[in-house]
Amino acid sequence: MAELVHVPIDSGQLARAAARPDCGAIAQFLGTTRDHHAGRRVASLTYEAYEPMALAALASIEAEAVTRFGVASCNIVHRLGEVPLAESSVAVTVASAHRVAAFDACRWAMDELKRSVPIWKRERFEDGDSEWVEGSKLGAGPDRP
Amino acid sequence: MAELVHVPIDSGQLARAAARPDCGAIAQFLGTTRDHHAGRRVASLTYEAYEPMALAALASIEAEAVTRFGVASCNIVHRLGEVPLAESSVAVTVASAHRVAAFDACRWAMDELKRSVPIWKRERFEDGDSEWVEGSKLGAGPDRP
Amino acid sequence: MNVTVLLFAQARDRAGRGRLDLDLEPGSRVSDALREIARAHPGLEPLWPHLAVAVNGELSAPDMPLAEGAELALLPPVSGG
Amino acid sequence: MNVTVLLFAQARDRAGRGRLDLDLEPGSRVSDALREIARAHPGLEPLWPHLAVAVNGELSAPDMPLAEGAELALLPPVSGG
Repeated sequence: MAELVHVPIDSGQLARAAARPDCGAIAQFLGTTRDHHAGRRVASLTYEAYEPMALAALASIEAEAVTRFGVASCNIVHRLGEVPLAESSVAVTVASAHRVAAFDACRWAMDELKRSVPIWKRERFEDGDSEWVEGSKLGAGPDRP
Repeated sequence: MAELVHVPIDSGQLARAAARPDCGAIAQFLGTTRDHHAGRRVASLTYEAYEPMALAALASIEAEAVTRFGVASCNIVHRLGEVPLAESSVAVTVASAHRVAAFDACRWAMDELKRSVPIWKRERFEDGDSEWVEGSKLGAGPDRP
Repeated sequence: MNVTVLLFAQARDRAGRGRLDLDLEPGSRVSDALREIARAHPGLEPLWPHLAVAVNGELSAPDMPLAEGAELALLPPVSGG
Repeated sequence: MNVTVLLFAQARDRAGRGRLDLDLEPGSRVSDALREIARAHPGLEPLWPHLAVAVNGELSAPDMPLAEGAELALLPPVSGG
């Protein structure tokens, strides 16, 4: 089940939870925070979400990954708040009988997450500045009021 | 660095070891032992290797993954001996600046591993029988003597 | 008719707050709420073309009617992951 | 000339042992060693078409000359992962 957490993500625990005796493959993706972006040095990153809507969107990606790729399970955990450099901001864990479907579903879920879940990332640069990362517009937007 | 181990694989530790502040993506694949194969119930699995040659083959896959896909690192750990059901027999961990290369390299390394590394899997079935799993012939074989 | 507005990320920064309470005419639609918000918070101006709007957690079109107690959210382009 | 032979998986099962020590004529090649092994272990018969052979950890062709102390390995189709 999709989760938003404010503590470090334990990817090993997520893999153990996904393991099933009828499955031969677990594909896991971890998005980790980077120390540079567009040529600038990043000091730290902070994530925020519209939590109820983000959870529903993540759950819907999990469910669609299962039906679309025929995998056994898909689990998404996103961290919120400040995430120190090189730690995981997101983990997508897919269990499947076979590895091709596991990879395909994991990759698709990550693409969907970036496109359709109300979560925002703010980078604080070493020069003290901070900026929201340019993202993807959700669905169809409102007309200019 | 490639490893052959006789203890459970700690995938979380491998992911933490792969994390780098200049990378945004870790793709990890875990091969887990399955309770069925070709319609029969499997009770347990055992792996053996020609260890020095297997280590060299794994190291060569790691190195080629890095050059071929431009990822930051590729690490492969394979477990030997008996592996209880639903535990990991192999972990491939790839760190990269971006996620597409991480996924591609991880998948390629796993395909190569199955094709070119002298490791063998024996399934013991619930009916007491056991069998070496049919595999891939390494390189070009010898003529019939 | 009371409507709560939640603002996230750049929208919150530009408005200077993460939550607004609007008192709208009965029968108001999403577009009426947005016009109110734009009037009260001109700093949002450059962001409007990039915003998505959700009502009670679902993406919504401007002509959607609002009900008493609705939760409207201004959602800048997303960048999770 | 002494050559060690390692047998893995089905090859070990069929030969009944994981290691053989061969004493070959000087100048022997991989194919000479394989002929010796096949003579001593007829149980390997059905497996030969499927075996790869390594010498000192490298896949080798049948006409490769062997040196004193070489380690030859009989490698059935691999199934790691």
